[in-house]
Amino acid sequence: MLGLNKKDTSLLVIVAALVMFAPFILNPFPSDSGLAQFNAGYPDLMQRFVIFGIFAIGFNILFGLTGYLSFGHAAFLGVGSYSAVWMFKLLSMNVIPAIALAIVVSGLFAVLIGFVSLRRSGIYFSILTLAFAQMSFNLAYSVLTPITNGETGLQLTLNDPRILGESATADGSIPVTSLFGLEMRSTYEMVVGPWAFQFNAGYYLCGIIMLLAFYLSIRIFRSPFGMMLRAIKSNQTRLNYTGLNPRPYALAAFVISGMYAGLAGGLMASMDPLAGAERMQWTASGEVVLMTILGGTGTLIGPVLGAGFIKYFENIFSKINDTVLHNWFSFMPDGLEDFVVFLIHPFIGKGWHLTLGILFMLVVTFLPGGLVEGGQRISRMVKKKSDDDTNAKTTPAE
Amino acid sequence: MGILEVKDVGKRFGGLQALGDVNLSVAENTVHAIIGPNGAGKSTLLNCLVGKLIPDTGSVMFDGQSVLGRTPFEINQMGISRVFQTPEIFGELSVMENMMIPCFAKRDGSFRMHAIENMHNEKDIVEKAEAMLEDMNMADKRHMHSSSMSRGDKRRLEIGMCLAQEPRLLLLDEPTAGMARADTNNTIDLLKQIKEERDITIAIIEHDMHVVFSLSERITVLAQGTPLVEDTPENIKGHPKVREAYLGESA
Amino acid sequence: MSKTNMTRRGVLKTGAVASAGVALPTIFTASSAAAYTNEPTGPNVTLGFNVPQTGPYADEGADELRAYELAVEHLNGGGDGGMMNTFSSKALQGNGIMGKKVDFVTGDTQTKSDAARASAKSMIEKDGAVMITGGSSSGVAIAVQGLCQEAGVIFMAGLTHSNDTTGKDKKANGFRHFFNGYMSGAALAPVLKNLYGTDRNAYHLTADYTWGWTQEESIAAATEALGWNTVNKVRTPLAATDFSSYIAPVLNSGADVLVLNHYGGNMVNSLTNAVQFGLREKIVNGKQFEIVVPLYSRLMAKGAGENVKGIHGSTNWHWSLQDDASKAFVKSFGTKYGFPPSQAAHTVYCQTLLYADACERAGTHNPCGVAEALEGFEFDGLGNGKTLYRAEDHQCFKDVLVVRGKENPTSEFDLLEVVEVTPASQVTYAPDHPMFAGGALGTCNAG
Amino acid sequence: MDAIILQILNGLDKGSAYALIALGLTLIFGTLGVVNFAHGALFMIGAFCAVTLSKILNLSFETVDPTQTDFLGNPLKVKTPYVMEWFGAETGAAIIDWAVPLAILFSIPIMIGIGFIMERGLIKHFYKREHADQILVTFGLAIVLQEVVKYFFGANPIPTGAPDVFKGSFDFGVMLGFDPNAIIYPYWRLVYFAFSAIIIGGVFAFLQFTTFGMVVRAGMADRETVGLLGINIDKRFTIMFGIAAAVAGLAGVMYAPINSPNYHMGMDFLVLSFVVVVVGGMGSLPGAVLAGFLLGVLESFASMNEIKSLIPGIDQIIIYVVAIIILLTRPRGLMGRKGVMEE
Repeated sequence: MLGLNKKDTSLLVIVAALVMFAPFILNPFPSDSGLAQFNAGYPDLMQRFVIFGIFAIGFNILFGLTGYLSFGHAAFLGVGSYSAVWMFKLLSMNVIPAIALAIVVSGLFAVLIGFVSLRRSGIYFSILTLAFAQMSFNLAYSVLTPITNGETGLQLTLNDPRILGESATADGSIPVTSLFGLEMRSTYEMVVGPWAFQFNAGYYLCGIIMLLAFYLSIRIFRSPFGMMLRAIKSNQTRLNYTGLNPRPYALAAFVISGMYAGLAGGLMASMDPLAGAERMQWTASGEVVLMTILGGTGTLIGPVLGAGFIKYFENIFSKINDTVLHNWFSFMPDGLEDFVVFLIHPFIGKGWHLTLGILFMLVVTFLPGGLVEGGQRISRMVKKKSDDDTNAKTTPAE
Repeated sequence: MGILEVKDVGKRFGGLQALGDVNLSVAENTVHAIIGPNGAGKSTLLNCLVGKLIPDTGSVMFDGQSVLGRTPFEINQMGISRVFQTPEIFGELSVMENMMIPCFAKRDGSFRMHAIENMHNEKDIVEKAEAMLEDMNMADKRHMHSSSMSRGDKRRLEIGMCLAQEPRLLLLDEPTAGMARADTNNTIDLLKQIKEERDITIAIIEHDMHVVFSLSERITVLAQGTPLVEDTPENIKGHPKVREAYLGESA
Repeated sequence: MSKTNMTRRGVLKTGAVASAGVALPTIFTASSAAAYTNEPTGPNVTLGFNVPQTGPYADEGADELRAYELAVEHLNGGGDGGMMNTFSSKALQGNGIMGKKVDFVTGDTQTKSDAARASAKSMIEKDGAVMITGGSSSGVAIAVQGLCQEAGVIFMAGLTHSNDTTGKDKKANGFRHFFNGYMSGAALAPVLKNLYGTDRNAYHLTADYTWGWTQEESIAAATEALGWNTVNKVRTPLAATDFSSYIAPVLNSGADVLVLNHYGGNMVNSLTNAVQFGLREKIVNGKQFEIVVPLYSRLMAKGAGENVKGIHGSTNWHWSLQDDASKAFVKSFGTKYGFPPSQAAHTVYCQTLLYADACERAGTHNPCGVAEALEGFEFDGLGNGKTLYRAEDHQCFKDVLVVRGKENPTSEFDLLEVVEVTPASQVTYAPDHPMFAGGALGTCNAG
Repeated sequence: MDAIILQILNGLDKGSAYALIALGLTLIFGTLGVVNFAHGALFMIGAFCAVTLSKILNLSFETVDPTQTDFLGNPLKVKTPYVMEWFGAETGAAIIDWAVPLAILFSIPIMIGIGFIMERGLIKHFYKREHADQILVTFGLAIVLQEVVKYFFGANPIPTGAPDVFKGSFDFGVMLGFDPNAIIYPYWRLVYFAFSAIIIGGVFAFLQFTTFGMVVRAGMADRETVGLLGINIDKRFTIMFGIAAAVAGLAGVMYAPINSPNYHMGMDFLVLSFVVVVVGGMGSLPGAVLAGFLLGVLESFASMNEIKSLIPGIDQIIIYVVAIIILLTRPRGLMGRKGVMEE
């Protein structure tokens, strides 16, 4: 289907189902239960899951296929965000031109940086990309403030021109981002007993774009071009002596992944029209590297899983505080309750970094292929078990 | 006029004169061996032919066109393929994929953005790669990870990949170095078969005299960066200068 | 933690189908079931405390959280009531806000505008918070203030000192109790004049981002009005850790006062470096060389250790103040946590009380009602003397403290001493002052 | 002229910190080929060794002083450090005053121990893994180390002063015939410079003149051959890791009085130290040191007002601009060896 083989098609279908039903899947706990803290099915986080998923999918096209480790990919995300917000300020609140400009500008930026950086390979390439991104960040934070609004980040104001839209709504507010009138923030809430499921227009737009991006990445992975990229990772010498020029292939991959990052940045700005310089900092570049490795470098679904994993911890674990803990363990006797809370305390709330750091180490030590390998191991175990079952049934006959 | 004409090629590395006034002519559809003791400049010469090094002086013409100043992939596209001393293949790719890449290079040139084309639609490439694997007796290994093959098989695959590009000149850099006797003989047989079946010129750098004398039609002896003699294998065998410079030493 | 049904503008809410277990979508138009975003319908009301819990300002964030928890305790009638007893408005009963028990959720801003907005959004979308408060830097405060305006909830800013928060980036739904760069300059100038005279040459080192610039502009303007000459204004990168190469040329420039427009880690390092270079022992132009740190924070001053001794700056509040309100607050905070509160803790405690009080007086949680109750509100008894929440820009006008690093501290908290309490009238400026121009409050948004 | 001399001094001082960190990093990263994102954390732990020792020396007992009150109005509890009680007020105060230099002795065994544990317990399993995996695991480790320090010491910087004799600054200007105060430089920074020169010299001498060093250098040149000689490379790697950790730690200890240590100072230096190592060239110790000093000096020059007014914001990006220029003109950095981390 869609030019994909059976296995890829079923993967795409599964991902599509997960994206479509995410508001249910991510909200398993009734909102009045103590575990509701773990629910992730609210619009902002769901949007972040898919947007960072796009970012990581794009990064994986470069890193997973060619092996070129860019340490400055956040620069493209930032540039995409800035372009999109400028579009909202100058043109209109429709997200389509904003996203389009984000992709184009980040693509151009990627051509420039990629052309220079790809003259070197290995760690030298990584440091070149890092240097470009850090330059962008430092300048965006200070000297380029007229374009980027520096520390505060680029925001919409009531006196933006918005030539195809309105500067301010009738009631004097800043207009909101929309897709031909469908407001990105409009949410349909479905209350079923103690559950409240939220279906947000912005999330579904991001989700559909993520599915397209995911589909495109499958096509790239399976295409002759994808094979050439893997050949670059495998043996550049042989590629050269096979009459193929690795440079344009690598540059094309770099630009494609830069455009993915720009798309992610544009979508971020479309969901929440603000573009901050921190989006370009090396820590942000490092984050997408971590997402990709954590999920499984070079696998199709891995980067999306890694993105979800990290964003979940950032947004859910950081919000658990001692009061919440005391609520959870209130069934215990007082002394024990305090003791348990004391034990867990360093790992939640302000300690979410610690938990994440420990999990990084555990995953990479015990699952060399990342989260995807974890999934494969589980499915193998399940399969083996069912095989054993069938064997158990068939062997007696022999 | 040979298909490959090397004229007065010289190359220095700092104080060391690696090549000095090398003249060499390889005639079309022959097997030409270049031999010489260690440090004679064989590899330097080879690297000058494929664009890895640029000679300081002289010219290298392939089929009437200069190769100097061109990058390895450009020279390859002109019709020169190179087999390395240790097999250079795409270790992380399957055998079939390894074979498809040169087919793409032959058909599409050095770069083509076929990013969303489906592999299944590339019927001509698939057929050609499969035929080539058939020729190399590797069809049964097509789904193997190429890095997990034996060295002999890797060599066979590498030669196959070079042939898939239908080159006019095949350069072999000590193709049997480090191989067991059986593998060496297999490789010799393979090369003989290639020579018989295809219109192809082969230039071979080799240490193993057994290989050299069983394959080549002409031999150039290189010593201290300059060609000593060039002649038929029979004449080379008995040549006093060669014995002195090369065979004598090794004997 | 219980959670209420939340609704906001743009939310299309289904009728709650209780027993059937199946929701039948009923589409509502813009006028949704609730009157405003996250209208609390249950017995509780949820506030969102959004502070830096990781990153360089984590300690300030932790102190803010302590103060928030204390404020919630007092609002719900627990503890000794703290400043609720001294507060001039007596609307608060100690029974939550309008009889609804106050609940809170916490989040981590990471001192990044993105993360702060994500955290605030989750409070609004997931936890149904009706008010967001917190922050320990101006960039974050402005970013979150913008978000709250769009979402239709009240934002009570925490520690944010940039003129822009209530200047060009002011918002109808945002309120600031903390003082700002202009006020620092206006408060410091007379003290500096008394101490160092009118014939001085100032050298500014300024953190190269928006807050630094507004601070530099404010201080330079205030000191130049005294007759001081500004020798140079040098911008330092935010990421700088070693300021030696910026400090080394100061002595040679002919300057005799160094103004450090830095905050947080930057301030600690630049001050430490300046003292290391022995600047304070030098005599330039026949005068003792002096260093000024316009925005002081005790928590940060601690990081600079002995280097703060004798150095002047301004602060929003200090625990050593002897008015009843400050004493009550220090007592209740100190008893609970074992150490005195910081100015960050004080300002967020005040903000929480002010919000609750405004709700009581307005009789609603509706942001527009609350905003109306806060606008032009005059109060006393929160530790800063008589204070006005100005309607034009939602900035509090109150006394500003000029402090000095103490020579002989008696404890690790006893770092600063109050030199002067500059009265509110001296730090008040017109709403259309050029340093604050360029923005508009807009209209309040109830979602 | 005097401004230029001043900035050269500054640059050398900055550079010596960069060089020390890069030296340790290049031992691990440039020669063992392990991408160690936890190296900054080692530097930070070194600084916190100084903090810890000074805290230990300041351990106090409390006596109630009824004449003073604390912030709640209760009688003030005055703290007296035990060392002052044991050794007398004066000697005790002197010991506390010298906490940072004493911490050098204190930190060496600790840092080597941490290095050993890190290598044996974790890094050892990652030699044959991809660089990406090394990044993930060492980054995770760096976060964990940093959060542990934050848990015990808080997020704010902790002042850790140099001994009183090193306070104040030295007037070079008078010595060179300039006006007084034209070129002054803090004593402690001069000490730092001298200290790093000694450490760098020590590491080079160690690698140059000991058998161990010879094997290591041979291993750097050709790991396989050394392995073939039957030399136990593994054990030497462990020792190398210990040395690298100790170098980073010492850099941190001595840095504590320059800037008050905080838990994220390692991350602040991490990116920079990678840039320094790569600009120096992978696998080259002299390259790392040279690049450290070069970038330090250039950074100092870029922060001069005269240059900043020519190119606004240049001091924000100078390091990266230089890195890009060097990497584009010299493919393997200043002194890099071929084939190290180029894939």
